[in-house]
Amino acid sequence: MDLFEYQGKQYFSRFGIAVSPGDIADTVEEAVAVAERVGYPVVVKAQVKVGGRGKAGGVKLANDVDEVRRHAGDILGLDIKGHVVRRLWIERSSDIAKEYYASFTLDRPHKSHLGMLSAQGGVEIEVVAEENPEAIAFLSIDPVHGLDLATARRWVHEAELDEVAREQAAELLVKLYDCYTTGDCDLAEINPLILTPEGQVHALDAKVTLDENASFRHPEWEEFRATETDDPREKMAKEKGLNYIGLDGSIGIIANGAGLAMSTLDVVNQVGGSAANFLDIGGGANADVMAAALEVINSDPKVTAIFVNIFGGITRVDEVAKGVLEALSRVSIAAPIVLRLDGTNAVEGRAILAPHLNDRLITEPTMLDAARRAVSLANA
Amino acid sequence: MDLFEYQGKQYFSRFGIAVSPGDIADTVEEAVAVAERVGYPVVVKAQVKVGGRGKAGGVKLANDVDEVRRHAGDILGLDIKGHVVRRLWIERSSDIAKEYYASFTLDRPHKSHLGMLSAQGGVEIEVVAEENPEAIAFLSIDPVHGLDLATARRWVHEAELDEVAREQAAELLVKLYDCYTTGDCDLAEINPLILTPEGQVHALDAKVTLDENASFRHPEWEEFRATETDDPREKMAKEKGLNYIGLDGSIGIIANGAGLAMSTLDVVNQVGGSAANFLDIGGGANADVMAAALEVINSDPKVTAIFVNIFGGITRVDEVAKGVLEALSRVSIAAPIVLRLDGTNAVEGRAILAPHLNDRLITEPTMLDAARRAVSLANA
Amino acid sequence: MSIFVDENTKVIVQGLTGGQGRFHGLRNRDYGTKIVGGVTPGKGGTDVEGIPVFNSVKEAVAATGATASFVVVPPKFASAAILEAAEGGITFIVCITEGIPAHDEAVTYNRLVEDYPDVRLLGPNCPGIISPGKCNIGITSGDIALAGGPVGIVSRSGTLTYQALHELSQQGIGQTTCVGIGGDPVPGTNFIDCLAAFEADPETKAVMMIGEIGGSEEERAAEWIKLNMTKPVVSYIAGVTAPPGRKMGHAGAIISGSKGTAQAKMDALAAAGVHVCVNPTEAGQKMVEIVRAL
Amino acid sequence: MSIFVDENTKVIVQGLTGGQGRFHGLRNRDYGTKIVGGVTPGKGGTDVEGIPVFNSVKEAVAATGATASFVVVPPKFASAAILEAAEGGITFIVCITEGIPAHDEAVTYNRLVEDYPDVRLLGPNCPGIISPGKCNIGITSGDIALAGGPVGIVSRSGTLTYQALHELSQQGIGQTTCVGIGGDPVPGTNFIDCLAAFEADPETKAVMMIGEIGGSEEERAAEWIKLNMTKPVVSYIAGVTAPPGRKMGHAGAIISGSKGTAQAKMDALAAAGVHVCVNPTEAGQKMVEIVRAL
Repeated sequence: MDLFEYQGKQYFSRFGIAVSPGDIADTVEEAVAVAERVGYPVVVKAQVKVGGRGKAGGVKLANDVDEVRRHAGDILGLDIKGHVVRRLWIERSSDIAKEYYASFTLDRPHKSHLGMLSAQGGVEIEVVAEENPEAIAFLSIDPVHGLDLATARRWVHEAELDEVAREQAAELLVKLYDCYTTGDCDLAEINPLILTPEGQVHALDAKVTLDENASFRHPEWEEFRATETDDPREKMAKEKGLNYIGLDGSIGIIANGAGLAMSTLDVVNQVGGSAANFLDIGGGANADVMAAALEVINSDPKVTAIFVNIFGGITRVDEVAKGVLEALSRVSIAAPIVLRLDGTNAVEGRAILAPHLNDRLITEPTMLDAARRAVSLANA
Repeated sequence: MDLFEYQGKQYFSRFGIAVSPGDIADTVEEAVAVAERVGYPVVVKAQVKVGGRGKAGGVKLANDVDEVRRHAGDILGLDIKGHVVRRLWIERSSDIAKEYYASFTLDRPHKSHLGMLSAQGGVEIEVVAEENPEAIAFLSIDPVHGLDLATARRWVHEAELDEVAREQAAELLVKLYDCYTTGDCDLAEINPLILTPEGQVHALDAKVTLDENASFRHPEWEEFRATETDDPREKMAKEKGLNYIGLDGSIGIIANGAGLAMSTLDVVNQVGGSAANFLDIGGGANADVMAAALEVINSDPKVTAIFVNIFGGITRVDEVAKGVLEALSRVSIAAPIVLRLDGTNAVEGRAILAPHLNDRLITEPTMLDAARRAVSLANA
Repeated sequence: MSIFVDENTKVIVQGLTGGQGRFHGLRNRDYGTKIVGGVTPGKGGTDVEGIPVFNSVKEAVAATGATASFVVVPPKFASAAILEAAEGGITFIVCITEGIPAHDEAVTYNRLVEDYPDVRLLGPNCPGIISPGKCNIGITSGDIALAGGPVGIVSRSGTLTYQALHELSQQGIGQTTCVGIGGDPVPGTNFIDCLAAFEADPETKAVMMIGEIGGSEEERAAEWIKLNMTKPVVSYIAGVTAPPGRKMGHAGAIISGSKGTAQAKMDALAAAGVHVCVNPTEAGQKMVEIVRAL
Repeated sequence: MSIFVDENTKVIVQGLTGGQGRFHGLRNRDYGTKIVGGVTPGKGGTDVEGIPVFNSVKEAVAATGATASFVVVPPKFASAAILEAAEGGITFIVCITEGIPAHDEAVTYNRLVEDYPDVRLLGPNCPGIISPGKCNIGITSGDIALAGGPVGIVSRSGTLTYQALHELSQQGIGQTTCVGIGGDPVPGTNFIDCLAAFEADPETKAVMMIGEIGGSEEERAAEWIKLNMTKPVVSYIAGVTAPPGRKMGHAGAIISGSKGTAQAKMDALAAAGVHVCVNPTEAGQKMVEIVRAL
């Protein structure tokens, strides 16, 4: 789950990481109120989960109440790469002496944590990594042992942060690592991490991705959930616990397991079709889940055929069959459904469906056959 | 100080690192005796401090006494890239299932130790690093904390060493690190580190460079010193505590400090000359050292002019002047000497030399002037 | 022969008294797996259809001589269960649990490597392992596997593992062992571990490898195959048509920029001499050809 | 102004009672440096020409208020002396000792960074630091330096440091501070530290940087200059004619393959806008031009 900048900053604050004083505003008047409270000059920042908002006019400096009013008015409702700005973050403007970069993420090939620190912040780290990799000090951290202050001190030295910033930065990095681990982040990134002319180090931006698997120990994440994705289909799917990604094609896909779902996309593509979505009903899905999946697909007007590809393992095919029938009894499914059913309890599942098969509810013996049938139906 | 393979292996043994059973031999008969003792087949290996001995015919397998005799005879006296083979290492041949690479060295930019481990050994690591850098698992080690077994275990995993080799390799790496640090190595490298078909891990080669600065705590290094460099000028210089490197030009160079000596080479080169050597008399050199330096230079028949470039700091110029006079009184210096003297006690030094100046003992006020003069004398 | 597990492997089930643990544990026993005990703290002394339940792994190991454990517990307890298994003397742990926090996986993996280097963890979030006719630990339907070899299967995807078994069994091609390594951020066992084991297993004559987009494990495996593998390998990589930058189900299946694309993986594998196929059916057919030509 | 040390810096000499310590310590005092004490274990209570000697740094700091220490002890005692200085409250340590084992340097450096992050170590194996007319800690002849600025000098080579001072002083160009960082494997202070300090010092108007072959510190400095330095920099890199693969005097001066060559360093510096000169005299002349044009 990606957080908005303001949420990331609030999350950082819980771990003692210094950020600029500020608050959120959903209207021009709220923006003015926050600005008056934190003191001028302020920065008015669009809250969108997409990069490049600065270039798109989503970040403005305001020196007085009139400027706040004007900028807040301009930015609220602005469309930044398809993301409409509905909320602002207003914070006290910081004088910047230097901009650094700091982040933690999982280094999958090395099965350890990877810290990245650079004295060249404020620009895209991918660009720095490409053009001048030596400007990034990489730190591999054993998850068992974590990051201590001594190592952080070596690290800020190696990264050649300005001397006046080093001790504060080292302490901040230890806190950021704590936020990353105790806070169950997939990514905790500060870009830029700034040094002010007064010699203070703090986070001027916050990019945080939370690991949904850790929600069980973070009841406080509930507040972040309210502001999640705008896409109504994805929202609906999420509410029902489905793993759904909207795509542009015409064939609705339902499969159990991410691999099989991806493979289904591939096969549909290979026989000349294109998928309307990726939808993994997960392991152990029951009739309810299957019915919900069909409803989500049904809400997509692009879909002209549905391909249900199930290989039962922990998921039982008889449950899937029941779910299909339940969905058909609950709502009117617009597109024809092609099913391919194999694996655990496949015989039972096929038997449940048998009496209901017709030219809009079809089974096929193999994945390829089913894909071909779905494509021909979609194009009919 | 670079060690021969056999010395490296002996050094490894002290730290508990497994090597093949073997011994040195300086004659064919000694080679036979060692082979009979360790058991056939054996490998007969030229002991030279240069790479590529295998391709040069300096490493041969011998299955019986006749082959040992033949190979030992062939290899002793062989010239490998200018290094004449005077000693052999005879060891029991090992069956090889896999070849790995392992080394420790100082990572100067990061001010930490750098471990390199690869499942692709037996080839030049530079080639692997160039062509397939992901095949090397790099490990940065904090010198304060060192390498523990837990970290070594993570490392052998990451390097994808064969599973049967991992635990032994991890233990060996901890010992190799101990050898590297406690043993004061600049480099401790094993290439190849092998896994035998029986599942044993041991060092099949040894490349060790010792840090001369640590000699004071390693009286046992004395034995390695006996076998050092062949170049008689370098040997003579070393005995006198001078830092000497033979080059191909005609101007003998003496300077105090490595930087000034290098700079002297550069300036001589810029004014059209070429240096016969690099010679740094070090800091705080006295008259004896200066006299010794002149004698070393004088032993080089290529030298047709000598350039003494001194900027006194810890080295006192009056001492340098005394050394020059002492050398002149002791031996007949073949080439004319041009001196440039500045810094600590330069006035006193120049005064000491003044009565002795002539067309073969000349002072010049600047480095450039002195270089030009030396070059014109050399070419005269 | 088979890899990692065989007909003599004694298995305990951590979480046997739970719904899933009971279902799969009994199913594995029905398949012929030597399920010798269960572990549920506080339920020691009871039994599940004749399988004795112990309070701790240590007790279970002492009483049964088990060397393998099947961990079927909720995500919040999975890390502790895995470490308890290692500490209790188990050397092969299969964890099917889905939804374990990435940080828990990272700590658990490294703690195993550091403190219990002889322990192998398979998973988490994997379908488990089946050596057909001998041992089945996990959630794979035993009836889709065929005993007798000669193919080894290793797969990063759960359902595609079944698909691969199915494609081969339907053509009468048996499997020595089928290992589902799972697609989680920090899998305990990876492609190379399995490829090396198959290479060393005399009864395995060819290997099918099912990968997917994201990460670089398939590329690393390709490098290993190039240098070490003498047996033919057939591969299929799922996700050719996946859009970049979106997580496809599990954390592994995400493309960042040009890295981790199916095409990059297929190219690396092809360069290593692997038979690269574009869907599971084609991969199955290719393997049939190879096995028939052996 | 000057960097790191000035007329108020109080200095103790660790090893004052030794031959070198006495010679250079007294010479530094004669120059006007506030040498307020010496440290030699077991000789506390004595004095060297009026400079009180203490048994430990801690005592010396308590008694004198010193913030800097000049370490002049044999290689085998140097690391312990440096760490004692840091622990005793010294924040600026100059160590001229040559021949310290590389592993001692590596441990000492990292221990300082980890446990005493506010302490700066200059050296080891360096000529020291001189802020002309104010403070001279080390072995540089005070008479070759000229007070009044506006040039800052930083040099990796000992004697070339003197050469650089000489070239400027002879032309009547003064120096704010001249820092010899030394060429050992693990120097406590590097080019960037000094460049940053000179950039921040209002009286320094231009910087002369003397590098040499080997390592990549000059390249790193070039990158830093490109991004941060507003003042003109003149550089000279020794070792253009050095043969690859041979150690030129100290461990730093070695060319490995194509890395660390003088040409690579000169190219990097030129690309960063530095005035790159091919010998010390030319560098001096270039600096004279720059200063006269200020």
